[in-house]
Amino acid sequence: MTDLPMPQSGAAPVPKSSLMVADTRTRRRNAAEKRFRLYGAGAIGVALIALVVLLTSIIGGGAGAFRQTYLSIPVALDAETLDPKGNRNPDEMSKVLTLSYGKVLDRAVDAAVGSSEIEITDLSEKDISSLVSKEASAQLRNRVLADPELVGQTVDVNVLVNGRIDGYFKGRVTMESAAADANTSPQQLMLADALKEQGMLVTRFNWNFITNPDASDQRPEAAGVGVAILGSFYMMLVVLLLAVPIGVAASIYLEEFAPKNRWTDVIEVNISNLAAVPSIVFGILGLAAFINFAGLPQSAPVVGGLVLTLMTLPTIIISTRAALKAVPPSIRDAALGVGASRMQSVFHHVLPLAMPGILTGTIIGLAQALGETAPLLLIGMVAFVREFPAAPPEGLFDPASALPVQVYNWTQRADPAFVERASGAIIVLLIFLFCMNLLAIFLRRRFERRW
Amino acid sequence: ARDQIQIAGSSTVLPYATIVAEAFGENTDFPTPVVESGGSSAGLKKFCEGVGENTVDIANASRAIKDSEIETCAANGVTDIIEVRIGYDGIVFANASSGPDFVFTPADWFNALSAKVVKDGAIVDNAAANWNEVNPDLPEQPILAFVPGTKHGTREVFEEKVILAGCEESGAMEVFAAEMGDEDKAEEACMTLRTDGKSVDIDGDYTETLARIESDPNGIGVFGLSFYENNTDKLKVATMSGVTPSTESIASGEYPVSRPLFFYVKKQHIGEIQGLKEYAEFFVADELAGPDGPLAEYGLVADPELAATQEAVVNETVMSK
Amino acid sequence: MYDINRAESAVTQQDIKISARNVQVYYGDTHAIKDVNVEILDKTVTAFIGPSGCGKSTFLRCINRMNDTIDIARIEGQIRLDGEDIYDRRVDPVQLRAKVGMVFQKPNPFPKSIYDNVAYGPRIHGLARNKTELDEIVEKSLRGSALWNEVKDRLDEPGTGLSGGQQQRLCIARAVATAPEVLLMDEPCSALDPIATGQVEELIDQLRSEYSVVIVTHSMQQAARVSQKTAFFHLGNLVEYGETDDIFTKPQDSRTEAYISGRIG
Amino acid sequence: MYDINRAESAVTQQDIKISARNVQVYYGDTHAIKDVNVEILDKTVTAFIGPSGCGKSTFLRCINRMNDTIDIARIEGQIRLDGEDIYDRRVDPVQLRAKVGMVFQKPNPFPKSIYDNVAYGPRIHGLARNKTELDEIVEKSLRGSALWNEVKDRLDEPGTGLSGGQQQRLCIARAVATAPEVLLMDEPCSALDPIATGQVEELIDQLRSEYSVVIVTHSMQQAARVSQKTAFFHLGNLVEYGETDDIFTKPQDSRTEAYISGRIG
Amino acid sequence: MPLSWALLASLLLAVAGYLIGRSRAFAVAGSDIRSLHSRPIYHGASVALMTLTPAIIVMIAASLLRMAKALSPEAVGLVGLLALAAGIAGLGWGITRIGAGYQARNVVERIVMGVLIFCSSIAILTTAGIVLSLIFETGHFFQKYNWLDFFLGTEWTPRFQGNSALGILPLLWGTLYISLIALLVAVPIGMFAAIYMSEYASKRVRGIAKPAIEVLAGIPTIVYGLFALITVGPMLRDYFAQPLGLGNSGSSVLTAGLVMGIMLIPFVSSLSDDIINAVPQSMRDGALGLGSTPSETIRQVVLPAALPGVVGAVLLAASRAIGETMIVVLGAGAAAKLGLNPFEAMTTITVKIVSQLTGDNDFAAPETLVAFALGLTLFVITLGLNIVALYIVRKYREQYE
Ligand SMILES: Nc1ncnc2c1ncn2[C@@H]1O[C@H](COP(=O)(O)OP(=O)(O)OP(=O)(O)O)[C@@H](O)[C@H]1O
Ligand SMILES: Nc1ncnc2c1ncn2[C@@H]1O[C@H](COP(=O)(O)OP(=O)(O)OP(=O)(O)O)[C@@H](O)[C@H]1O
Ligand SMILES: [Mg+2]
Ligand SMILES: [Mg+2]
Repeated sequence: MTDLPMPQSGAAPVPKSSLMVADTRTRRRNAAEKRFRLYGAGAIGVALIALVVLLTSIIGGGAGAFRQTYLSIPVALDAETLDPKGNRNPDEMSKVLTLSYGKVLDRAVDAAVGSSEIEITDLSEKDISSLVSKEASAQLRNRVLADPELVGQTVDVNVLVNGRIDGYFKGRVTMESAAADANTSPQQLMLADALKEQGMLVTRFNWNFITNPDASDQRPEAAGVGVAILGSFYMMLVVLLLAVPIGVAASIYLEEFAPKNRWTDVIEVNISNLAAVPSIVFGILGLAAFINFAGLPQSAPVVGGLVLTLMTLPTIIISTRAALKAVPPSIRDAALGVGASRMQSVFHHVLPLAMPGILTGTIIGLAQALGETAPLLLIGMVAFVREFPAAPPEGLFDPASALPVQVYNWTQRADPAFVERASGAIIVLLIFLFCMNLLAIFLRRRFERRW
Repeated sequence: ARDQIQIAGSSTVLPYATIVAEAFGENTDFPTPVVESGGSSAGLKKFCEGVGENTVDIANASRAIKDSEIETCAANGVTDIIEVRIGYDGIVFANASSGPDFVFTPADWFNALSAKVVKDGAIVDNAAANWNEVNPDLPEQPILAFVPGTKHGTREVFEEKVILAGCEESGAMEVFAAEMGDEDKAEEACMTLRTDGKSVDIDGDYTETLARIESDPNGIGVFGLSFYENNTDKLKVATMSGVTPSTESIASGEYPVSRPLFFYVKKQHIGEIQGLKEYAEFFVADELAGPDGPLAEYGLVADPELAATQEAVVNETVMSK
Repeated sequence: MYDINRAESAVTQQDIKISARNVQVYYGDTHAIKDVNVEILDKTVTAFIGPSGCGKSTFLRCINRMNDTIDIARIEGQIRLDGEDIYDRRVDPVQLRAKVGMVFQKPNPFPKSIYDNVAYGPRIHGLARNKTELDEIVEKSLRGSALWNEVKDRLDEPGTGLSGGQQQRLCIARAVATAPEVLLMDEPCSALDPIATGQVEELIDQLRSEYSVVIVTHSMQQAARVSQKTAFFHLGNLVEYGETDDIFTKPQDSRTEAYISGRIG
Repeated sequence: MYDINRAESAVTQQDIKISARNVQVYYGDTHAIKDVNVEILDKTVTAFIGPSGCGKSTFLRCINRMNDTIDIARIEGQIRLDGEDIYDRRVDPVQLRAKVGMVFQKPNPFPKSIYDNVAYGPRIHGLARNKTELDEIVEKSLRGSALWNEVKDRLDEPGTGLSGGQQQRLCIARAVATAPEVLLMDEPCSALDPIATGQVEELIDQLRSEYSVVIVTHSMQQAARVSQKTAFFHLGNLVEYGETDDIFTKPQDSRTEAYISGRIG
Repeated sequence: MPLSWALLASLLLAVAGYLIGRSRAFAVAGSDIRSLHSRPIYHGASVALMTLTPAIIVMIAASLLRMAKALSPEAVGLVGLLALAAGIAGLGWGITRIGAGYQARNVVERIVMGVLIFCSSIAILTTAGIVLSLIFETGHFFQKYNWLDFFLGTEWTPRFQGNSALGILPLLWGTLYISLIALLVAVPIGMFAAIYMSEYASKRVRGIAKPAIEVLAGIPTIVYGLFALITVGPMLRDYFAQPLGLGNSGSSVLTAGLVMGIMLIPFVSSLSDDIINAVPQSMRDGALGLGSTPSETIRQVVLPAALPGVVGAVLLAASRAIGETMIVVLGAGAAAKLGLNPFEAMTTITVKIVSQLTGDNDFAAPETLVAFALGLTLFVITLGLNIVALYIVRKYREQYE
């Protein structure tokens, strides 16, 4: 069983085995190969199936958030209620609260139902009046305050309907569930059906979900992710501008320049350890360092961005270092050999070759940063924010929430309509993530090469 | 200076605070306040961090501020605190709407969930598996209770007003006290829940409890009244000592399990932060916090002594040390 | 002794180890091997010579389908090993490569110990029943490639820490250890001093008694010393193929003559 | 004409480009270069010969401090370039390497286009004022290394897609393009055919008129052809150094004699 | 924001400096650029950096002073002017230095190196910051709670009334158990996926599969949590736990581990894929040429060569597993328990840090402060694990070429 040829003159030629038929060992090895390959495909399959399952559940649950039901009715703007002094002075009129506008709307809905030939028995007062969203009164009030002359006239308004009715058209609420539900009734749903038939109720694409700020627990139909998108955008801006350059710079130093000694070992261990620090601890740090010590404002995207930067740094550093490590030393030698400085050899040759890994780190790091809620808890960004932050740079210091925060908040709310909105927000978040990563993915494919 | 009011604290108070904040923003020229959630503890801690623009103005709490916290506050310069009680949060027991009706007494809960119970005068480990073993009037359904985790203020109320009350009601308290010779120890024994999986702590919120009931219809969950009222199609509420929970029965004191909700205003910020006092007044105004206001509609049990609270807010009455 | 045409008829079927018919290789759009026909005999050393970039390595890599690993490479035509088309769909390239071993032009030791480098092939092919046998194979292969004396005390040091020539010999030892039926050697002595070269040539000569060896070399002397057959490539074409002696003494093609006399490159 | 001792005294200070004194190199515990003293002259081609693994590459890498990049390598002794100690703390290795260029034993083109490979050095050193000048440098270097004809139509294809010998010539072109004062070439022709070898040797000869060239080679003939001075290394020792003619015709040391006559390896 | 104006102004100044420096260098060089030590762009860059550095240093110093309340916020305008003045001074000085012998490249590289070092020291600063922000409250905690009970206690039952048992062991066990299961899911799947993508898949498949799998890392963890709670938990309970008689808990260690494992797949797969892809082709050729199958090549040659990076990826995944909350809360429950049964509910340190910090307790009570002690302890434990990991990687590292 030796491997080396022994000169055996005159020995009979060994019968050659055919290439087409595998011997036992080869068969065994090929079977192992096939298994291995199958495991690989299987692993990808598992991952993709999980992805599909999760995405379908998200999209199935959240697609509804992008459609909303509206009611168009004429509203008589009763001067008595809306302008008790009768002088059309906006300052005085602003003393009239939304509650009064709500009553005006209630009457209008009543009238609209009454004037149409809808015959539904057992229709209570409340069934009719709670048809429209509470948001509607605020809208109406703003409209009237902007143009006091409207008072006394009858205007056509297009208002959101209550979340349950909206849910009825999306299949979330059924006649059976409505029967058990204290907040709506089958009669109300029948009324809605009838109104829909008359064309007064329409369900259409809901831009407001993307542009509106959050709304309180009583108005799920009006809640949107506008502020959250801005907040997330500002934070990602900070993270992108800080975490990626700092992370890459730190990795370059540690991998390419730092003398290999105890001290750099300490830094290395330190960084991998930071990756294992629970994100909420970064929130504790952010509160202590940026708000209490540095005096930055609460709930501000800049603080959120800084905290998330610190949190993503280890991810970026670890992946960048791994990528730098994988570049063969001969490339560095080649550059040094023509008189490039180490800095030049790194920036001109090593870094481009390590780019795929760096971009992967960035993609994963940003995904993590974009989806993280816990650290924001302590710096006041897990909050109900309705005012839009200003444009950057000032806006970085204004209060804002963030997309994952919106998801987190909405999943905690009592009204089931928020469940759909939470999924809708997740869809927005994923789209946001995808847009953010698009460039990185594209670049990564360009930089990928073997040598 | 900061434009908007900054509020932090309890997630139980959060829905009410957001309703008020939203209305406040809509009906006044002040910007809508920012309402953080994060728990009473974290809120009060931030509140007591000091005075200044980057500290919060108001802390929401689902319990009264503790003396030790007031001391910390004072040490950090937060000396003048206005306490505002906004109403009560009812705590109800509910199961899946497809399940049977439950008619509980606190003693049933004690006997079902306590780690140790008294059987024939002796203290034994709780072995009850079905509700009808605890009380023959209850349905034959496995015991599975989703109770608030130890982080929640509701847990305290649950332990004291249901379990402990049940312990006393059923007479087990005396046996414990006799056995342990110490009232405190006996109370602790009463309130120690079993750990064999019949009583499941929920560290999340009521939506998690609801989801758990949906995935295991045998479960009975502990909810806030407002949460239940928003989900009457999925949940069936149980009576406690014969009383059905509702804002009325809780306000009248008939339904025993409830707790007060508060917010605390940093008086030193009034005048510094625009709209702070207006917000506090707006919150407790009858239109909002009264029995017919939107908060009550959402499930808050209006405070019978609301007038006194309104007066305290107007006068900026600070807490006495 | 006999020219290429006579060779084809004179050699019995059994003696032909590898036969290539109309082989074309493209790298993307580049046509690197143009219509090559050649028959490589068993128990013979065949030398491939030709100017740098003419396609020697490319053709060599076709013989054990190493070109499969280059995405842009495309091969046409037929190559038969023992009469079987190696590009047949039923052929397992792994088994093929076990029979047709290769020493690459650039030494590429594994980032493993010297011992593991050599033992790698025998291990995967199960050539040794136990450690002792494996040790024997390793020693024998390293001796064969004239590296044993230099590394016998550092077998567990990484193969990548060797000098250029040592790495080259390590790769030869690694290929020899698997006992292939055909050994393709792409400039195996390029980094070796004359003595080491001599030893490797001796090894090749030994191998010839049982196997078929194909060697790419730039040294005409080496080709003359070790090979019985020589193929001359030029710009992707196989210009001439025949007995080594004939090629060097009476080349048929003017290009061959120009090359061996040092006029074209 | 004169032996090593005479050479030291006869050559004027100005003519000595590099002088090494008591150089020791260790790879971890391995003593790879043992107490080497040598003086390399300006405008001269010096050949390093010796069996594989004797330390030629190691010593070469000392001269432009490429050994700095090997963690386990440790260098003792002094190497002076134009009288300045290159291991002095004040010396910037980058500047040193810009002056002392290197062609490595294993061709290591950048995974960039052929053009960029060659243009890299001139770019970082600012040798060209504009694109035209750069194009000129690239063309000239590629012509010098006898690669121009083969690649002139595919300058923007990756350098890693070249054949072994082409890569080697690309690396030569890359090194030449930076116009270093000293050029260290570690077996620059190992993968080249005789014609290409001849062209590279011609290039070396041209370079000699202005620069100092050190070349490692395994081919005694090559050493004899291109070099004026030859150093023979053996097991880490510099055994003999002197005029090339002398070394090959009347070696002083028995080991040298044995090596050039092909007896030790 | 006057500071941002100052910053903008100094940036403009730096750009001007760059242009001036470059053209001056060209002028000095005359016809022969080689007479310059450094290329003109380095001269330009050195001037730019010399302009920017002092300006930024002034601004940072001022900000620090302001944070330390040593500087009133009104002084901002003055600071801006000062910073600008410093920038102009730097600019002037930088320009005067330009000359043939001036080692501009070295200066620039030294400054860049300074920046690189500064960036890597941010990691150290972060660690210091974390330790500092945890240590005081941890101290308060240990004043109120016996440290032996904390470290050796096997019970975790916080109570509002005080007198809680706050033993870390059940939490630590839960953390390790859940992370282990998550890694047992994520590492094989992730590794195989990486191998398949880099070695077997066509470019197209890889181009789609890789970003697709990365989406798994971007899905908010609450989605995973709900998936665990609603789908996986009941499934494991009904099909495994109950038939096997291992309990009937809807949430379990296994549920959380499985779901978390799925979330972690891209951490292992994407990074490993990059690293595996970076192993030179000649390594593969060497092995394939000896007649090894692709899988043997991968297992015996490519993976060992890629090991350091792969270990980094696995460590990253492990770190995420330890730090994850939502999936554990919803998937594994909130019960702190020491047990071996994977179908039982357990919880982790991180979950308890979050819940104790966001609870309704007295903020100065040990029940809240324990969060800080938990954080610090976890920090120390992971530090230990990382040191071990570093040691192992060092031992098995294989360098190619
Ligand atoms: N990186 C390294 N680590 C450890 N030992 C090394 C390393 N590089 C070279 N050596 C050893 O140092 C000695 C000299 O090596 P060197 O590369 O200088 O030889 P060489 O003369 O160039 O040989 P060749 O002609 O084969 O290239 C050899 O024994 C070699 O094994
Ligand atoms: N991977 C590749 N991609 C594109 N072109 C290639 C590739 N490999 C080789 N070539 C081209 O194919 C031709 C033949 O290359 P090959 O490597 O076969 O030459 P060779 O005869 O081995 O030369 P050398 O003696 O220099 O090694 C050359 O022109 C080369 O540039
Ligand atoms: Mg070749
Ligand atoms: Mg060498």
